[in-house]
Amino acid sequence: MSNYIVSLSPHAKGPLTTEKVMWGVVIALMPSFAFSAYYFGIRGIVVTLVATIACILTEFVIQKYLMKTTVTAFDGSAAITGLLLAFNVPSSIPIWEVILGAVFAIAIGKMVFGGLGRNPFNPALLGRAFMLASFPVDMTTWPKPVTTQWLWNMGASVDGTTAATPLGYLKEGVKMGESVTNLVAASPERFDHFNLFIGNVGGCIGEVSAFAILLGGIYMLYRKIITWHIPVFYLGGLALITGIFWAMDPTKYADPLFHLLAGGAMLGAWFMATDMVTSPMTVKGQILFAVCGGLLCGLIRMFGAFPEGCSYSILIMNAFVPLIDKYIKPTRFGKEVNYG
Amino acid sequence: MSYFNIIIGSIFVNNIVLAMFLGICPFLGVSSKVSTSVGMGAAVVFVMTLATLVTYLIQTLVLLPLQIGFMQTVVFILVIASLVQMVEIILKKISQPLYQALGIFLPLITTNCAVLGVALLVIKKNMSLADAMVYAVANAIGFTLALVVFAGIREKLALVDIPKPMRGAPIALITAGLLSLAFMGFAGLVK
Amino acid sequence: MNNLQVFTRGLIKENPIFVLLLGMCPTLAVSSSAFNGLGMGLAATFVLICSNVVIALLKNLIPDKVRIPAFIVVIAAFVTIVDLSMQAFTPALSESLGVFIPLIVVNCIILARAEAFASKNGVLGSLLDGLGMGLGFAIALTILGGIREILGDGKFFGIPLFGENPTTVLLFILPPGAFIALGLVIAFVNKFVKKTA
Amino acid sequence: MSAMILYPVIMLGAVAGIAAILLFLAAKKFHVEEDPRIDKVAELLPGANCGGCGYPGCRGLAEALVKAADKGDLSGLSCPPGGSAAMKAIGDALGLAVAETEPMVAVLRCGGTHEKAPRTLTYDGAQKCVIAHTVFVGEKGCPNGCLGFGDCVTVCAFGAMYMDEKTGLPVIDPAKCVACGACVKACPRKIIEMRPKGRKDRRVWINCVNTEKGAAAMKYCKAACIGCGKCVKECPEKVQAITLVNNLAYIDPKKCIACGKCVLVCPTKAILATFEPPKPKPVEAPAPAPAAEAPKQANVA
Amino acid sequence: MAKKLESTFVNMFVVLLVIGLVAALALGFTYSKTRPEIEAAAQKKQEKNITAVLDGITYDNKPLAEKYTVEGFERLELYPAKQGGALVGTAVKTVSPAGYSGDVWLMAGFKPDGVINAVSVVEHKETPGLGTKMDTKWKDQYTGKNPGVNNLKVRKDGGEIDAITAATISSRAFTDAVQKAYEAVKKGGEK
Amino acid sequence: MDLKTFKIGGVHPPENKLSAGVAIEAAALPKRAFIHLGQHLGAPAKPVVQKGDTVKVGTLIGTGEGFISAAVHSSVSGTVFAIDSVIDASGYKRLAVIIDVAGDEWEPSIDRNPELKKEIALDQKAIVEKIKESGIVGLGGATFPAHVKYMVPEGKKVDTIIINAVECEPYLTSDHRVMLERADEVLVGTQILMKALGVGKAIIGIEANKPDALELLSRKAKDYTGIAVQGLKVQYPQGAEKQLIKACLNREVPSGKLPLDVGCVVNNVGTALAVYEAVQKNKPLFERVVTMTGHKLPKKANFLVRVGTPIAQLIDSCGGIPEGTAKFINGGPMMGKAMVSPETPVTKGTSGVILVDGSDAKRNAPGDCIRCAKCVAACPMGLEPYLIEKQAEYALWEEAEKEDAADCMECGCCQFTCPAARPLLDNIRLAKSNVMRIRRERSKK
Ligand SMILES: Cc1cc2nc3c(=O)[nH]c(=O)nc-3n(C[C@H](O)[C@H](O)[C@H](O)COP(=O)(O)O)c2cc1C
Ligand SMILES: Cc1cc2nc3c(=O)[nH]c(=O)nc-3n(C[C@H](O)[C@H](O)[C@H](O)COP(=O)(O)O)c2cc1C
Ligand SMILES: Cc1cc2nc3c(=O)[nH]c(=O)nc-3n(C[C@H](O)[C@H](O)[C@H](O)COP(=O)(O)O)c2cc1C
Ligand SMILES: Cc1cc2nc3c(=O)[nH]c(=O)nc-3n(C[C@H](O)[C@H](O)[C@H](O)CO)c2cc1C
Ligand code: SF4
Ligand code: SF4
Ligand code: SF4
Ligand code: SF4
Ligand code: FES
Repeated sequence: MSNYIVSLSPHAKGPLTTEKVMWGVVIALMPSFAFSAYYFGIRGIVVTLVATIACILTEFVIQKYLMKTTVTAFDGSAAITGLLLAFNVPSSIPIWEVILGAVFAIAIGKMVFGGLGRNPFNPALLGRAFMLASFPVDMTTWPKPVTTQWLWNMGASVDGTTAATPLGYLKEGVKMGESVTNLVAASPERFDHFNLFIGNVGGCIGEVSAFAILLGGIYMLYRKIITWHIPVFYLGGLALITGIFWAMDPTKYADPLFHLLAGGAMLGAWFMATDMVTSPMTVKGQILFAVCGGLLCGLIRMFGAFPEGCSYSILIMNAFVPLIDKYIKPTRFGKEVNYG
Repeated sequence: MSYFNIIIGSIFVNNIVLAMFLGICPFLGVSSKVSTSVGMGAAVVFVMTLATLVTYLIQTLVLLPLQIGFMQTVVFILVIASLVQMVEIILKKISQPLYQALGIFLPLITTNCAVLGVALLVIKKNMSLADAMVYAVANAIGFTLALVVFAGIREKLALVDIPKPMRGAPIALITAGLLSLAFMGFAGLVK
Repeated sequence: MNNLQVFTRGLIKENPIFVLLLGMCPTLAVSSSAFNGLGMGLAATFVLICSNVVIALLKNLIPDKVRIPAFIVVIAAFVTIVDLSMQAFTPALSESLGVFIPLIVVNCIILARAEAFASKNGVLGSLLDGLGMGLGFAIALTILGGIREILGDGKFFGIPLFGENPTTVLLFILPPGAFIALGLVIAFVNKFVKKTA
Repeated sequence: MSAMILYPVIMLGAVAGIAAILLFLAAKKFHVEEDPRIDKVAELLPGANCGGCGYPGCRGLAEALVKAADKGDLSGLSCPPGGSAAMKAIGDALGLAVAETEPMVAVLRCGGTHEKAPRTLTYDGAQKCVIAHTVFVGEKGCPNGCLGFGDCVTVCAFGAMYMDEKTGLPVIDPAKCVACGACVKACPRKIIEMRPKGRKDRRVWINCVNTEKGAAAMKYCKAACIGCGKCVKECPEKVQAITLVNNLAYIDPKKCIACGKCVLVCPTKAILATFEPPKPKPVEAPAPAPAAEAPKQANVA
Repeated sequence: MAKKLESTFVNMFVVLLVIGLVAALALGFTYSKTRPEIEAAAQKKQEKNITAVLDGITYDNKPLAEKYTVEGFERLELYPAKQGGALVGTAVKTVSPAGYSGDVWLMAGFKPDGVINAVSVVEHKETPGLGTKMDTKWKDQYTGKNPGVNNLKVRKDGGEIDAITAATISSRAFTDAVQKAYEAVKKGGEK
Repeated sequence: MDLKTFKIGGVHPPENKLSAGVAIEAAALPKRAFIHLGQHLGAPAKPVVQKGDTVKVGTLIGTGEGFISAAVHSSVSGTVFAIDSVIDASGYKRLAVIIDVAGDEWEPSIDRNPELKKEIALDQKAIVEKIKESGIVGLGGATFPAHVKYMVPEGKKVDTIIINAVECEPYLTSDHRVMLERADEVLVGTQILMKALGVGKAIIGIEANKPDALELLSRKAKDYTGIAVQGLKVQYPQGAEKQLIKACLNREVPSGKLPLDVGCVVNNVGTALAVYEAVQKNKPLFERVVTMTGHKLPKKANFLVRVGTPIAQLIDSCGGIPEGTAKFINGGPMMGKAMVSPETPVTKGTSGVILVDGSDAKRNAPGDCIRCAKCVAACPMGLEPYLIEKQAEYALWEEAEKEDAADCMECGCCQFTCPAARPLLDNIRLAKSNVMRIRRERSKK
């Protein structure tokens, strides 16, 4: 007899595999990568590659030598973590710090729980939170995006080209008691919505261009890797809270569109809040998760110690995901009907 | 507004468990199920409020006038221990359901440093009675929040194959650390 | 079990922190430097020895029903003595350990040893048990404090290891670092030490 | 000076006294009847109320222990500070010292190794015997034989089982097996049997549960019991420990005297023994391999 | 093993009482022995800080003994240094609540003309490695500046103080505390 | 026509209806037929023939005993060779009547005249009795004895019969061909069923990917009172009865209840045809249409096959087993069973056989669940497959019960869609059976 295969139904399988999902996200991140190369030069590329390789390598080593299980380090999820981690740091960050961040993200953020799919928190964001807490100086020093001579920016001297990010500038200014109107007047290019959209502002490697991120987001929607709920409701929550305060006092608070385009909100909404491993399983849950995340992000931006609240808002909501999943269930067929 | 600050500050910014390291034992011990952790949380709210009130009064009405502040530790722990035990005994008698829900956690609370810790801290911080009460309740809520969130995560991790050496305490501690790292995002929300 | 075993048990095999997981609050809170850890450990050791001995002496005089309150009073008394002495003689340490000195009272290790060992054993055994457990606690705290201090502050017992202003992994002296470092150390113990012990 | 001593004394005396009185009164007035064993067990626990057991305080564990004792099984409950000493004392107090019975051991009853019963199908699905069992006969084609996905190994909490990659069959280490019966329950094909350890660790059993007719069974497995009945005849007349039902021989462990004679006559070598069966008068049969295998298996683990 | 005392009410009461009494006695004794030391230690610390910030100024009084406070600056303590009865300097224990994590306590020493003599750090909870850098050579930049003349603000806010990198908040708090101390001296001096 | 569909979940696998254009053709008679006595849901039939007996086509060879059971008739003429265990698709042996075929002699009572017979002579009760006698079981896959559905308990009221012509499974085309070639018989069959329950309304649900059948039946249905044809959007598992009822009538069958509870009875088109033949032509159920398909199979076919014909014989008539065939699916790719061997015989439930080759035959290697929530979104029952799977893995049956594991209808959408290739349904079935066990044990107490 010739060893026929026996299995239970279903025998058909859908088009997606974990690898396709993950590498699809990597592809979706490429526009942002291209923009970051354009704005931050070779240094941006180097940091991104180092982080990505460090993540994959960490996962490989842990799986192969510590856990002694099947190696899935090349399924793309570690690459995403690396890319997103790099996209969340300034391009001037010392290389060894990025490597440490990557190791933390994968080792502590993911592998201690057993690997892909088991971690409660978003590894890349943990890596970033870890770096922010550990190397606050380097993590908050921003090189200016260079649009010319980008090849030579490799070893950009930090002092010469630092520039506060729009959010940092805003927070700093507001803390000083300056009104937003004055701040905008003093530095209009930072608040120019088109500049923000295109990415012609300071910031982390991959977060500057809302446009590039949107391209990636649309690609992921098209490939059915993500659904629209989380990004839309996250940004909606952010716009809502910042809009309310802006409407109350536009001299003290920046406008919601600025908040949507500035900082990591776009990157967070499209790529990090959507991390399926660390977001709720039901659409209702996802909406709750995303709205709360957006609100939190706005609150941290406006009232917290950090100029940027996006990563923490997602991390905090990650913590609530199990509770959301426990109490928010999908609509069961035939459970809520009341007939005759 | 300052009550608001105390409340937000104690629940989120300086969470008693995640930032101040009080009450870690029950945090790690009674957090495997969400339902239990809610019960424990409720019990802590009750006891912490009561204990802070009583010890605060003893401190200001007895120890300070007599200039025997150094008796604080001994007196407080005795008072708290007896108080908790009495509450337990009474609860068992008057309401079995309430006892089942709260009472069973009471002994655990006696030797939980969160209660004594808060009682000592309000004295150390020179709070007024009202502030102290708000502080106690807020911290108890902060404890409950951390506990319930943590229990949720642990319930989820219970359905996951954690690598062997990490099982049990290590993964619980690391998860708590990551939770604490996430909660750093609340920094500065109140001064 | 001979006396030597009673003593060494607490050091490794039943190390209160790494193995029994007792007294987590002070462990996490005061292990931000090796010195703090050692100080806390020694303070706890003192209380542990004294209370163990006293309780072993008194065990037959204390009726069961008031056992716990009686133990607590004894322990609290010793804790206060330590607290006062530290305030007098090592004010800096006392300040940095803060409220965690009085909180030794509720440290589970102490009551646990009183209950589990001292109330059932002789004076010498109880003394050794207290000493072993206390030192185990102190050693663990010092190790943890050392790790966190070196990684987070670039120092060991306050001595700079990497020059004046090194860039360190600050996280390790922040609260999350305490949890994570302890978790990793326990995992390490689980993987490599427990098997051999 | 005097105040410094006097006030504390009065203070503590007062607090302690009041506490004692109040507690005593409260205990009297609000006394609730409950299972006295809970108190007894709580006494035996360290009383650290550390929560290390996962229960809310020592009393919580005590209650759980008493409840578990009513079910007759304390496994899964433990007290980290008290350690095994405390647990032993509690076990004694609750009268759970297991009544001494004949020591048993789990025994695998399938000889369908890769060699004897080669795979003719590939199962592609959740790697669990319970599931494979519901789908089809198994990769070997034997409707009764071991499926080889090791459900039994997974449930053994004592590390007494492992999967032998070479044979595709699980192996039980009799030295580690505590006869908890978990594997017996887990096996969907009832291949594992709990049998008495036997005097001097000598036991004999049929290494097959196949009930198909001999010819049919031999088609897929060379190690099957074909129900030929030779062993029944070989078993000493006074003993008669072997019965043949549904083409399958069964050795009653209560009757078996572990002489090992049947082992040698089985044409498919489907009878195993833990000892070397006595060599019969010079026969062409070589030293029976399976018999030698069993103790060897024991050593491997 | 000798028989345990029975749990009768009298036994319970007496034992607890006796233990309590003995403990209280022991504590009272310890306290009476350590109190002078504790107070001395506190005083010594204060003195050390005062001496440190009055470094270079010769005085013959005990500033600690002449502590006074100024209306409007309730939390500040001023210690005048006198040489032959004439004011030669003032040490001010000052505080700013605007630190990264709460109060920053400093001791600032002023010459009578308002020029800063030295500043030392008394107590704070800033992040190790960041805010803690205030207690390094960094603080020497204050020496010789006169808050009445120089603009005591960090550069970011238009002043002339170089902030600690990535710890502008702590630097601000530091500056703020010194500024307050200066104002208190000015106000107290006029009185 | 406006297309309806159900509301939650569902997937759309590639349709692959390779044999849709191939007309139904009678398969050759087997040399030896293996007729299982348990071809239906419920207790197997009791054999009423013995070795050596001669039988004709349509002779009763097994009687259904017990409430849920069905009679079995001979599909060939010849002599009974043996009554013995024969492997079924799972490879386990089940009792079957083995008949050596000789000629093709039918029971004379069977009306072999192909003419359409419209008038329904039998009354309500006689119809149900006839269905029972004829051994009709549901041909939609579940092989549920058809007469049981028509013995409506007191107090329940049925107002609509739904004819399930959805055939949402990929590959399969037998229902499609039946509709095209036997439309009138199906419609008369439907009227018989309506009469059996005394209801005035029937809906035939057809998915939009069969426009020819939709058009034909819509046109013909006008001649029959009370029958409406409903077009449906293409979405798997529209053919599942609860989903179909939801789509056609927007009624939701409550968890744990039957279609009866919302006033419906659902039957497959093939069943309707079988009912027509039984009631009007006195022909028991012994043959059915079987789709033979597979990308590499030289000839795709829709055979009218006698029950008991070895599948290998059908494959041979399609050109033999192609090189590289690794799996034989009895039924559709979503719900069918993989067979251990092509030697197994066709049963009343065999709607088609798919020969699968290469990588299509193997599942992807399972990885860890990445919590993508696709399974949750795909589940038409609104369950959380990922969670139930985990609970099954950790044997948490009570928790699985709380998560409504018992409501799973095993449609396979979850596993189909899972990018991590989790064996979700394998484990959910396990959970389901354990939940059922727990419930049984509980009800005993
Ligand atoms: C973990 C952590 C600890 C921090 N600790 C301090 C601190 O002690 N003092 C301080 O001024 N800022 C602290 N910060 C705030 C940031 O460093 C903040 O970016 C900085 O104070 C303002 O930026 P700048 O000083 O570069 O202008 C901390 C930030 C983090 C993430
Ligand atoms: C997931 C699923 C898909 C189904 N698809 C079909 C189908 O396409 N056609 C069909 O007739 N029955 C299908 N069924 C069976 C129906 O639910 C129902 O049992 C059948 O229509 C009843 O008719 P019958 O008893 O005449 O077979 C499906 C069942 C399930 C669970
Ligand atoms: C025990 C039992 C009793 C049933 N009774 C009825 C019934 O009285 N009426 C009915 O229409 N269907 C009845 N059914 C059939 C189901 O509704 C359904 O048609 C059958 O299980 C196949 O559906 P499926 O193909 O969707 O799985 C019964 C099924 C079972 C298992
Ligand atoms: C849509 C999508 C978003 C993702 N976002 C992140 C992310 O923000 N951070 C990260 O570390 N991994 C991300 N991943 C990769 C992967 O899911 C993640 O590493 C897991 O949390 C690891 O278990 C993402 C994957 C997908 C499909
Ligand atoms: S003995 Fe039973 S449970 Fe064990 S692997 Fe074989 S079939 Fe599975
Ligand atoms: S599961 Fe129990 S009976 Fe089976 S081998 Fe392991 S210890 Fe023995
Ligand atoms: S197989 Fe069950 S759980 Fe999976 S999608 Fe279908 S109904 Fe839902
Ligand atoms: S579809 Fe698969 S990977 Fe996605 S959540 Fe469900 S089980 Fe997990
Ligand atoms: S040491 Fe804090 S609760 Fe146990």
